[in-house]
Amino acid sequence: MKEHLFLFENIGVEIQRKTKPTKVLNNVNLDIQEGEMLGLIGETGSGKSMFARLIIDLLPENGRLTHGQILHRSTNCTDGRSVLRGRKIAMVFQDPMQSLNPVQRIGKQFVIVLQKRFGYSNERAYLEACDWLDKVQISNPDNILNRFPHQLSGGQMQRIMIALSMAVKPEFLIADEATTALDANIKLEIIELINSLRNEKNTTVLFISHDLLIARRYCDRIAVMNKGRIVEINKTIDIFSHPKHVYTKTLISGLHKLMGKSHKKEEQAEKKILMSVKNIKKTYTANKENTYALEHVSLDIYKKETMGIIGESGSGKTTLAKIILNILQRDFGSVILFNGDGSKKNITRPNSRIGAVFQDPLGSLNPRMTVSDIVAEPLIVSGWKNKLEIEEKIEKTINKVNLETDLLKRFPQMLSGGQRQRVSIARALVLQPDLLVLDEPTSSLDIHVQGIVLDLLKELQHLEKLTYLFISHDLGVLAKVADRVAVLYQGRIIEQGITEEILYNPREKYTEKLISAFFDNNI
Amino acid sequence: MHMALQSILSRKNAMIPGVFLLLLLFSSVLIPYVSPYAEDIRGAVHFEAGNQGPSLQHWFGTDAAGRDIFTLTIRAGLSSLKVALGVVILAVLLGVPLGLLAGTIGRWVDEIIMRITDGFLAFPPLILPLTITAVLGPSLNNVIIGIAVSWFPWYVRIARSQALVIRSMDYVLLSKSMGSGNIHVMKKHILPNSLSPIIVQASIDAGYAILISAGLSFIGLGAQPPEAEWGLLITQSRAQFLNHWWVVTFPGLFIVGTVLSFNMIGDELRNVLNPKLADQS
Amino acid sequence: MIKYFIKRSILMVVVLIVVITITFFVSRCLPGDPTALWVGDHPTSQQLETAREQLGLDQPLLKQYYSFIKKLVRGDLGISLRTHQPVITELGQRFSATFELVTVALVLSCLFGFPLGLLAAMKTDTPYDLFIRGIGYLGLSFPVFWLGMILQIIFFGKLDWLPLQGRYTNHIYLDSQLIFHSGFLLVDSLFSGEWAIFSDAIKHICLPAATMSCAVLGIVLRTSRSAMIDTMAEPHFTTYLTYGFTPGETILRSSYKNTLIPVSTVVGLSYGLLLGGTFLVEAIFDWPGLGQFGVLSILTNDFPAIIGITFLYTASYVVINFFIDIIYVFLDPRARQ
Amino acid sequence: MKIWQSIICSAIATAALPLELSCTSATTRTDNTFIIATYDDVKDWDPATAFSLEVLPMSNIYEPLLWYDAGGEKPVFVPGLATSYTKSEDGLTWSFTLRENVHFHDGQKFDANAVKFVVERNKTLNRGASYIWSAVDSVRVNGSHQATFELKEPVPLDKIVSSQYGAWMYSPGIAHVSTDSMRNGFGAGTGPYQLKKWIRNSHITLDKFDNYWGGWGNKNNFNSVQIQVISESSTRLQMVESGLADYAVLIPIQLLDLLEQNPDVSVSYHPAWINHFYLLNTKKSPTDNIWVRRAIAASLDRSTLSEYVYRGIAKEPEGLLPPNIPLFDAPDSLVQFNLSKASNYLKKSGIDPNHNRLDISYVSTSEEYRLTALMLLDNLRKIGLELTLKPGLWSTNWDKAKYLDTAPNIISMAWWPTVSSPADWFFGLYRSQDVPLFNLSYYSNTAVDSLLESAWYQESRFPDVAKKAYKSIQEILIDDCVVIPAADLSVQSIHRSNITGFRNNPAYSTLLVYNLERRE
Repeated sequence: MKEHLFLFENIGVEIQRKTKPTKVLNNVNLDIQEGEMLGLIGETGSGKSMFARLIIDLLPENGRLTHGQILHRSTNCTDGRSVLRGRKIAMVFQDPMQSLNPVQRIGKQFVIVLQKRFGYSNERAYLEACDWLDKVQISNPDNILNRFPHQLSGGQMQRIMIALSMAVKPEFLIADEATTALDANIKLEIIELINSLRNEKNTTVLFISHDLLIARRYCDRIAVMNKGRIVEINKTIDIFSHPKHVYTKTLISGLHKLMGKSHKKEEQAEKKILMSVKNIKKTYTANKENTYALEHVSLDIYKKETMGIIGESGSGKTTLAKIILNILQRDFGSVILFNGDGSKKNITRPNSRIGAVFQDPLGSLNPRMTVSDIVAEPLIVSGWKNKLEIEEKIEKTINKVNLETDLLKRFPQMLSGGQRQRVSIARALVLQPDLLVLDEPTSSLDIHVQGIVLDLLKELQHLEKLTYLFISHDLGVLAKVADRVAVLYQGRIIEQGITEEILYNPREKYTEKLISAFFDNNI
Repeated sequence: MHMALQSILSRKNAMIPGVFLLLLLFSSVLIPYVSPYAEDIRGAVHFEAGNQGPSLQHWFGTDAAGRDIFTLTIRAGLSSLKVALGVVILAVLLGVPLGLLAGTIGRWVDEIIMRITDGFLAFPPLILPLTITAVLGPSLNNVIIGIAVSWFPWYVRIARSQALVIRSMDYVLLSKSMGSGNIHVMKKHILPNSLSPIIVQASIDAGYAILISAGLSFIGLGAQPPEAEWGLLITQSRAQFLNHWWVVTFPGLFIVGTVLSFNMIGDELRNVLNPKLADQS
Repeated sequence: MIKYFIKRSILMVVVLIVVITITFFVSRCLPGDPTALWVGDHPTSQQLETAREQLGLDQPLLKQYYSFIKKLVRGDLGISLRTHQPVITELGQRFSATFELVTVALVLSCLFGFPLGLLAAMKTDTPYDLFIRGIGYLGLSFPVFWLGMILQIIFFGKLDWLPLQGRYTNHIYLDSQLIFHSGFLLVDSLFSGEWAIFSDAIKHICLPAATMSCAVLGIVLRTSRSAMIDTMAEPHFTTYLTYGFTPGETILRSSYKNTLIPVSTVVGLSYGLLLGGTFLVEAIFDWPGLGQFGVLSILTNDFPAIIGITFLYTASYVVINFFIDIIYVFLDPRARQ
Repeated sequence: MKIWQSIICSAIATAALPLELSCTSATTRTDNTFIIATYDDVKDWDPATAFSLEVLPMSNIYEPLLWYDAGGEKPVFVPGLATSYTKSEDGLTWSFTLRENVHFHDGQKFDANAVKFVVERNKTLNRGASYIWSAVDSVRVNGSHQATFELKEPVPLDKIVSSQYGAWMYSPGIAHVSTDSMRNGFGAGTGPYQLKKWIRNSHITLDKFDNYWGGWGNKNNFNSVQIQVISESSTRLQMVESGLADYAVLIPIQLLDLLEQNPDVSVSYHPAWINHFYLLNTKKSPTDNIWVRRAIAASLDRSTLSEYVYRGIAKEPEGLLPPNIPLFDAPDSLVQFNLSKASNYLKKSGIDPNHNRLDISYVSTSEEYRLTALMLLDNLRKIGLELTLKPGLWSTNWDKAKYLDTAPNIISMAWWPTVSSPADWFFGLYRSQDVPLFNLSYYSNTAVDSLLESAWYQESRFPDVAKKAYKSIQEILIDDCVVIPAADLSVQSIHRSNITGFRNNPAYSTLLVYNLERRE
């Protein structure tokens, strides 16, 4: 048994909230071996970030270690671990753009840290910084070191943070959600970098994330955390081949479903077209040169099908959604809506036959309105006057989304994320639209709740004969729900077709990369 | 909103100033019927009792004309509260609609309104109320108009910045996607959600308005004798404040107390109504 | 960057013009007949009439406005009706007194406000924090004229440590030569080694500066405290902590810049507050500045002087804020599109 | 580096501040400068038109032909620049023999031509106090030091040439002085002190005029005078206490008790020809009704005023003029304070009290006026009349009072004569004027006008006739209830007790520093 680097014995951490203290970590036991890369996987709120802060003794003001002890190699450093911070332990955070002081040059901050750590002179520290930037494959370090954080991309900044953390020559590196905020293709490069550096420098790495796939590919062992407790810890292969704890099982099953050919449309929907979007063009002029948000975007949506749009942040998918909803003027192109009797109309103003659900459950609901007012708003806007009719309509719609009528009088802040999203859906349904534009409806929800909402949408599609335009950055979700999918990259649709065809023989290189980031086809 | 009110009243440092202000209001209304020197308020003079220090008969002593300072100071509370509320209500009524309009409609409407407010805000604080009150003629009501006219641009700015933020919120976009017009959006979404910063600014400005109105009375442009007003009481003591300290001290202390209360209530309101600052209990 | 400054300066000029126009028309509807002031104590009606033409008051208002703007461009603000002196010289003499008082008050409030704010932020919800916030509250709640009188009672009436009023004692000032004439009495006397004048000037400026800086102290203190708290909540602050820096070191080496930005904008605002305060404080401390002159001009409806003062106050207020913007852009690289 | 060193050591100096502070309060000055702390600055340096605070510096720079000494038992004319004068039988021709070898400060000789030049220039400017020369037809120079005045009317020319304003003899050199340099301070008289420096709103410095005709025999004369502008009264008070100033002007009554216990400062009051009174607007309702005016007159309690408001430095008036002025005789019909009488006067007036606005405008900086106005408000309220107070600066009050629509019903007034005669009051305040200058009660009564004119013309030849006429004028004015006298002030003299040579002369509200000296 190799000698362990860190040993945590029944660690307990409490946060002193205004009313009652809440337990964030309750008797966590964990051992971290020298030189290994341990994955600590759990959903948001499971306490994994709190554990990271515990290690470097930076608990928030109202948090404190109630019991348990920490051993570093063989010495007990429960109280003395703050001295390790910045010397033996380094950390990389989730949001690279916020990790450095935005008003100070990167080079200056690099030098400050190195001077603090090794007491180098300015020149020596600067040279060291350039050297480390080369190691993390950043070209012409002099130019970069002279720039400010907001002038660089997320990927570059994260590389710099990794360089900085390794430059202090730590024994132990904590990567707290280091890849979560990055785009799919950059995510892989960064984890590759961390892996290569750790082997080269023989550094132990604790990789904290909610992304099982990446953990599987790179971590030696994986610890699964849920509600402040490590439910299971094992070699990566054993975790995936035969998970013991029920929670681990749900996590891994979620993955399987995404990979398999789960999506089967029983009967082939007869091709009756509902909406046709013809070469939409939209430009944004930011300090004089205009960047194309959307260029020649065309796609058709058929009745009762779910049309998926996959695109990463900045690809223009939300702009497209707003244009279809006609709450944003398009520069060029047409949005044609087909009526039952075959006639069609190029709509330029918001149309009651199109409903919408957005991503942020709280942001979609006006905090100053009760649920009944929220759901009633579309009715009032389109001219319903009679109180009783509105009341009855609201109740019927609320039940459709399986919410109890007693929460009609409540305010949005009092509901859970899932409930809020279902209120949004109810509001979109109340005018019986034909098309529902869903812009990342489930991205901000926990996996468990995501499943519930997606099932609800599936059921509603069947009952209400709805057509969905499902926009997401998560190929996993689209693979499950979308009949057809279009890939949006930098404002252009580079590929569209039946979901299976796109998944298994993508034509474009970008799509291939996207798919490889989501599915691991070599198990 | 009611949930906000409950939690503010429960907070300690909003209760004390609140009680102080209410006490001041009631006592200033009741004093003419309670105090033995009630006619001093209308300007009665008893020279033989002039310039007496604080004593049992005269808690705050008497001024050169023998008038009881305690009765006058308490009564003056009423005029100051009148100024505070008058200024704030007028400034909000003038400023908020303009700000919402500028924020919601934007384009040239926004440009014009903002240039005018920039013009008003370019004046250092006291000059505009001073000049306007001088134009309208010295009186407390003119002071209210003078201060309100020079302050409404602050409310235009607050309402506009709030409108700009809320206009881009999802629930407003969704509301627009249902086909709702600007008026509906302003009434239903933007106004209710921009109330909190306006209320916070209003409560702090109420205190500040009292300071400015006392200053204007001090120069002679605010309340006219024999009206009971703190600034006027202080300026009338100038000829011999060096050796009759009580005539100037007590009205001033009441100004400090009232303005302090408004400031503390304003801060508590900011903490309660502003989700970011309110601790996530 | 340059384009940003040009745009800003054009905006500044526009704002100044708006201000002058508002002042011109507002001050022209002041009650009472300005010519009486001009002609002095014993005019005959015929003299009043000649004065009316002399001052050009018989022309229509718009024509007067036009000629006023033409003269203004040439830097001629007209003649003060009350003192018969050109407004420019009246303002020139008094500007340095007010500017010195305002600057000393501003420096005082920043010297005390900024560090106290940081201290309060570092030790939130401890007795220090409550006490310092208490000072902030009180500072904002004091009526500046009343505070001046109370300080006079204490430091002049009872303790007799400081003089009651005035900017300097005449006879000390008279028989000594100042080498420098920057208008800043303190600076001039200091650099020309005149200790008698310097200590006299210090004694005279203590109370008025303390009175003026009270309100601004409150604002600077609260802004730097909240700025500090926001900065400490930023992720990059935690990054430094993870590299072993103590909060104090992080502030000294890096985060001081983040707090300077909001405080610098507040300095611009508080400069305006101080200018407003001069109207009252100078009357109490008999300070030979623009505020005292302004109040008298407004009360006697001396409209050329009113316009002159408002223009000068607003111009310096706008210029100061313009410089603050430059500093802001200099401090915060994100503002440099 | 030098600058930094100076800053550091100055920091030490300031640190030592508190120690050294306490001992400066009582400095005694030995240098030979006489320092006067006054409340406002000079506005107009032209001796012909200057008419307010300028009297203090100018009565030391310039000299009139004659001085009028009313300090002694019987008022008498003292030779100034004229050694003697004769008057013709019909009182229309007066000739003055002028003092020999007298020079102006700018070197020019003083002679009859200078006198002729001054009188003619004053008459053409026709501003300020130049109206006193209106009765002069022409001035003839018959001899280098002999000037003869031809008058249109037999006015008492000796009183005119010795009046407080507008009678100073100044150098003809004034003609070449541009208005701009005049505006920055000008002084070319024959007096003992000449103008050295003037810093606006700060101070005026006068230096000894070496070849002054009066000579500098007396060894410890002051060789320079400094008049400092200290607008705040408490500072002026504090300067005299601490010795920073030798004389303080206009210290409010309330502050004087603070001064009493200080042996270094002498506080004295002398009878003066200044009185406070309230004019009632006879053209503006409701004071256009005689009974309303009488009701107001009966509501002013003069004894309370002198006891509590003026606190003993002003006497209850016996008539419309200060009693010690020549040719004064007290009227016997003054309206006494009696509220019950006042209320039935009001009933007699027949006006409806609650529909009539009554307002009073008074000088806001004067504590005495404020307290009097408050007393009036209280008493009038007792008889049912509502009075609104309108304090303001004198220039604004006066400006409003000159136009009927903005004029107040009652206005506070103070008056001190230019020419030492009751006529100065009556001409200024009660003679009918189409555009009111100081006749702010809008009173016009042809009987009074003619009675006044004849009294003024007989004053020099038949003084008793004039005296009787002045008394009957007072009676008419009291009967018409145009004015309510409030107080006859005595002038305040506050100076360091080691200064001697003060000689009170009510005809001039100024200080002749030439006669003063400082004892050790």
